Amino acid sequence: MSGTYDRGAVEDFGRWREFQPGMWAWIFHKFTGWVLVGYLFTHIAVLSTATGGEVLYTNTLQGLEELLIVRVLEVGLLSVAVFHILNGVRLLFVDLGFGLENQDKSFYASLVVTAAIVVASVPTFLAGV
Amino acid sequence: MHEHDVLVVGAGGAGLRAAIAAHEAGADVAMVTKLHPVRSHTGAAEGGINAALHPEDSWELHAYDTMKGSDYLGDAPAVETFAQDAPDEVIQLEHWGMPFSREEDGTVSQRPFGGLSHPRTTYAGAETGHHLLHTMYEQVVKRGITVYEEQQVLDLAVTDHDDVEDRECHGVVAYDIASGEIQGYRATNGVILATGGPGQVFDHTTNAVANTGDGYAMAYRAGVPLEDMEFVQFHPTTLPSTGVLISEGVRGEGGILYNDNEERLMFEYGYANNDGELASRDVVSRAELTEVNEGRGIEDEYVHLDMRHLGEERILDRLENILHLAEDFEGVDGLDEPMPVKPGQHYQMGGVEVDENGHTCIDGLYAAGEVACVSLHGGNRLGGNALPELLVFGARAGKHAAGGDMKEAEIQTGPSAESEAGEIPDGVDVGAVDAGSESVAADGAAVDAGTVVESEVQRQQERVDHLLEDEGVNHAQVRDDIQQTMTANVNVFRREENLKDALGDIREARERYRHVAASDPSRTYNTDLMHTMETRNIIDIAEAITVGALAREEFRGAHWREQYQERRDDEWLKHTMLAWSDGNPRLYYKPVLLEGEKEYEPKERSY
Amino acid sequence: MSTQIEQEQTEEQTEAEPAEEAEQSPQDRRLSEKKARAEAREREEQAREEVRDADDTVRIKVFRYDPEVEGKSEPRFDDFSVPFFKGMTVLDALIYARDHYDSSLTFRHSCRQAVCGSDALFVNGQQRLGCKTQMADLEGPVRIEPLPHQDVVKDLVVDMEHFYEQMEAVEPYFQPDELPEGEREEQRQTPENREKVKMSTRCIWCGACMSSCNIAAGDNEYLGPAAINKAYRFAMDEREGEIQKEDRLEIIEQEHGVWRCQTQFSCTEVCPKDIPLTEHIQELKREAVKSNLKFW
Amino acid sequence: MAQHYSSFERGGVKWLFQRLTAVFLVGVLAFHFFLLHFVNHAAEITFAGTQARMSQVGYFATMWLFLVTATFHGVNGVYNALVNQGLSGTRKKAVGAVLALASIALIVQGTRVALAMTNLL
Ligand SMILES: Cc1cc2nc3c(=O)[nH]c(=O)nc-3n(C[C@H](O)[C@H](O)[C@H](O)COP(=O)(O)OP(=O)(O)OC[C@H]3O[C@@H](n4cnc5c(N)ncnc54)[C@H](O)[C@@H]3O)c2cc1C
Ligand code: HEM
Ligand code: SF4
Ligand code: F3S
Ligand code: FES
Repeated sequence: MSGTYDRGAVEDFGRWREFQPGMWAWIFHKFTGWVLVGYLFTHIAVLSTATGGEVLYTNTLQGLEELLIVRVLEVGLLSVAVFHILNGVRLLFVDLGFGLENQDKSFYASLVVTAAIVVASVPTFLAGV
Repeated sequence: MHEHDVLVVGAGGAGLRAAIAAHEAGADVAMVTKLHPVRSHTGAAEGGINAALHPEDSWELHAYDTMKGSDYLGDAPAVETFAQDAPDEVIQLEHWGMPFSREEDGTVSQRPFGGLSHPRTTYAGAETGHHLLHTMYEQVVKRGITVYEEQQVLDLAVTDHDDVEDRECHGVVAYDIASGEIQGYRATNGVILATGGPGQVFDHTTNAVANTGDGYAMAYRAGVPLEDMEFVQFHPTTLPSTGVLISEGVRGEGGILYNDNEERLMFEYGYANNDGELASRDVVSRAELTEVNEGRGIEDEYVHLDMRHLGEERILDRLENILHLAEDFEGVDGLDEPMPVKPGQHYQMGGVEVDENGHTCIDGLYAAGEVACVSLHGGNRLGGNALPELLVFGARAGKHAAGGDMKEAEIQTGPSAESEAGEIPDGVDVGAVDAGSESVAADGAAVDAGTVVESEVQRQQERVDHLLEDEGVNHAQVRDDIQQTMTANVNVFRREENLKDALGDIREARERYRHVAASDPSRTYNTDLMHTMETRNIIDIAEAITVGALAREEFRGAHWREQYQERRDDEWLKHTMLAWSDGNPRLYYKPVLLEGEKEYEPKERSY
Repeated sequence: MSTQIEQEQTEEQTEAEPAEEAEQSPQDRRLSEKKARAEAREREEQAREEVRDADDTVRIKVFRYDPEVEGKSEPRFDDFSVPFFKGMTVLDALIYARDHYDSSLTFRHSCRQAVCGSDALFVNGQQRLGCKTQMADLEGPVRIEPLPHQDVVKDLVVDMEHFYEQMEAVEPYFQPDELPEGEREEQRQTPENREKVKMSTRCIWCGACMSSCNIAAGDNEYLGPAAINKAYRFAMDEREGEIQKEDRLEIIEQEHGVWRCQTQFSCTEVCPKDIPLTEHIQELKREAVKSNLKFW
Repeated sequence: MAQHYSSFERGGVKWLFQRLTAVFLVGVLAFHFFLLHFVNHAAEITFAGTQARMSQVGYFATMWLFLVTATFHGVNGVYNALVNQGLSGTRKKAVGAVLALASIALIVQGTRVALAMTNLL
């Protein structure tokens, strides 16, 4: 065709305001999944200090735990993990064909439950900094 | 230039069926269509497809019902061929996978329909036409048939012999909507017109916006007579703002029509004291309009169709799709309020004169579907008889065009089938504004087929260039005026003075049309240009309908005349024929054939 | 020739434009030009009046683009005021704007009753059929754009070719293992089986679902929800038989088939025919897994 | 179109495994978080504690499986996400290879670490 107009990726990013719940769920799931893989690699890297001896391992871990920023990041990790688990379960149900009519509600539920769990866990996570 | 054995113009039910049949007969066939096939208006049909499938039913009964419904203006060979072939066609559809509604034992369901002596209407939910259209398009895809979509055919490439019956059709010329190019299509065996109905001639119609009746006008200008154009069916319950059809089902279930005074109009004013709301389409349409004309309409436009008293449960169970229609297209909640309805143009019984094989009097030119008139529906069409018509006559036209082995047709076509000359009444001026410049195509007799197509391409190219490059009036006003005058003067009520007024308005529109031009200069997807060219066709058809209506001095089928409140069999058992005659329209008549394998004796109407 | 650059401008333009192109000269032509201008003015004037008289007017913002026309080759939005009436749809508003303000406003439409699938548009941020969307249900000004993720041909018209190709890639035609023997003998189908495929057969090829799907936007070869639904329609039809079903599952299991779907549900949300697309896609995934396990 | 494939060469097997690993991970991840943040507070982790836990065969096996499934699930998830965004051809092959190598490296390193945590070596 002689001249057609391809609105390209710019437009896609501009559309986030118009997303449906299912699309948000997808974005969040993706995001949380990536964070979790990222963490998995970091986690193993940190634990690798175990090969360098007992003292190094203990010091590294405790040293990290003393930093507020690490604690805050851990809360973040918790929220990411909880959401990924809950939404993951939601997706497993969707795969089995259950509750498709309520997919938006179950997504909202995942969000709310995640928030609740995270808020409830904050004291535990921040204890003793 | 594209070249194929058979070209099918239009890809609705009739076009698709014709293409499949031609393909099966071994021809190289291509479809040229203004819309992508699945956008065709066949998809809007809801009700069903009539076919005598049941062992207790028979084609004879179906033929008899159809003839009676036609008010004895159907031609027996057409009616009988139709009734005989319909069952095979329906089974064929089933074998192609059409999702018909089913009985418990897995067979196709059939339900009763108005005017039928046996429940013989097969259907697929409330969207029969949609399924029919898609099922056949699937078969076209399966066979790999070429489809040139979004190509608006502008005119036929026909030789210009003086005698219409010597002419030959060699192809068509189309406007490629996306690119703006003019394309020539040559057909070595035949061109089949299947362009559907002309609803846009009226300002209120159940037809699609694309239904501008291009096929009628193209065939007409090429010299093929138009038959019985005055027979237009109006549906009494359409939504005022869009023309969307509210099916008879609502009245069938007990829906009531009220006027502005909340009177039950069908009884209050005695339009149909026996049948009330269930009277035939014409009777109800006339009743509604009388109410409006006498000032008892709502907003001077429509009446109310109320189904609230049926109760939510029953409505949801039986009429759920109606609730959606009212909600989506009129913004009315049928559970809460009455629905506004008014009559709208629905179906054109008349059309391009063809025989049982879909052949016109021009060699190589065929027509099938709503655009054609084999004279199956005569003065009025029975519900559920149009879809099988698409199948039966689409298939026959396709096969014949592809050179398939078929019986000689019994119906005579062309001016030579004339029985009696007619006269266009004095004081009305019809036909081309400057007849003479309207010859068909250049020097057809002398030159070869390719050149006939080429020269038509040339002519259309000039026309399009002119419309694009020159300044002129917008067509929309012209089209609007035609639609208004047709609805005001040539709808369900037909009075001599009004018909003449309409012809005057049409004349004026023709004059104005000489100065139209598209104001969008673009060659890319120029819908302004498309619509401008369609308006030309609308003018020609409006005129043909009105001339027919003025000529036929009787009350038959859907055609009502104020001065002639009787069916006059002694004088009017004949078809109205209108031939373009290169711009000087000629009116004549052709006898009705009431004798086929069986004989059909006109009976008293009883509604 | 006034292809509106901006709606406001038209009037000045038509008035200012002298009858300058005199080359084809004759009286006739100038007359018709004059008439044209007069009529155009009349129509606009009439529209203004109607807008003024109407109890209510609505504003629409319409995406405009035409590769060939100066001032339109860079996309922009045009504003139109349209008199409102009860029952008015988005399509009605567009038609009014076209017929009264700018006849070059281009969009596909035909049936006006949600069966032809021509007028899927992006209205206030969602894929919807223009003819099936009541203006009263929308917040104004109503923003009307062509379907996202498809190339725009002009104004609201997008190139549907790719969508059609995907639809046709799933062998969208009935292929029974065998047909009944006798003449006029139909294939039997239980009412339950018909009920099962019923929703899937309602698709009108409008392309709204495909346009709404993020995956389809990212992966051009993804079959997309409508085509997969089409495959579902046949795979689940008991009249076709087992052999054919295997073939069908193979098609939808291809590289860019069902596994691409990430259950975003936006297709299901926007489908004007309420087809449970995600459900159908998921069922096919399970069918595919099941049939593959059989061979193990 | 006549031949039939009996293997899941078309994405089905990975799809299924992604779900199966997810089911497994639901349990293990919850257990892991709970154990190391609520039962034993993260700040109080010492090598000795870790060693005590890891030296139990059952716990060790669970954690190792956790590592493997999470790696598969996570890396396959990332790979799918990229493919869904239209990654194809050689780039797809390259990304696949890199991700596979990374997973192997992760599992090898993870196994080494895990072994170092036990008192077996
Ligand atoms: C709302 C409604 C309900 C109905 N219900 C029933 C029913 O229940 N039962 C029944 O039997 N009948 C019913 N009918 C009647 C029946 O549906 C129609 O008569 C029939 O579908 C017409 O089919 P067709 O193939 O002739 O034309 P269409 O389906 O209208 O197709 C016309 C084709 O021609 C093409 N075309 C038009 N002009 C051009 C051009 N210039 N160049 C190229 N291509 C062109 C179009 O693109 C289209 O593909 C109903 C009609 C309507 C409007
Ligand atoms: C604990 C329970 C978990 C559940 C129930 C779960 C569930 C799921 C599911 C069902 C998917 C597939 C989504 C789809 O393809 O549509 C997925 C994707 C993914 N998961 Fe998990 N998961 C879990 C844990 C983890 C962990 C521990 C990691 C990190 C290592 C992880 C990383 C990912 C990634 C990266 C994706 C891909 C996201 C994307 O599509 O971009 N998940 N998860
Ligand atoms: S599935 Fe629905 S949204 Fe998609 S094309 Fe069909 S009708 Fe349109
Ligand atoms: S929006 Fe796309 S991701 Fe799947 S559920 Fe629908 S196809
Ligand atoms: S105009 Fe046909 S679907 Fe809207």
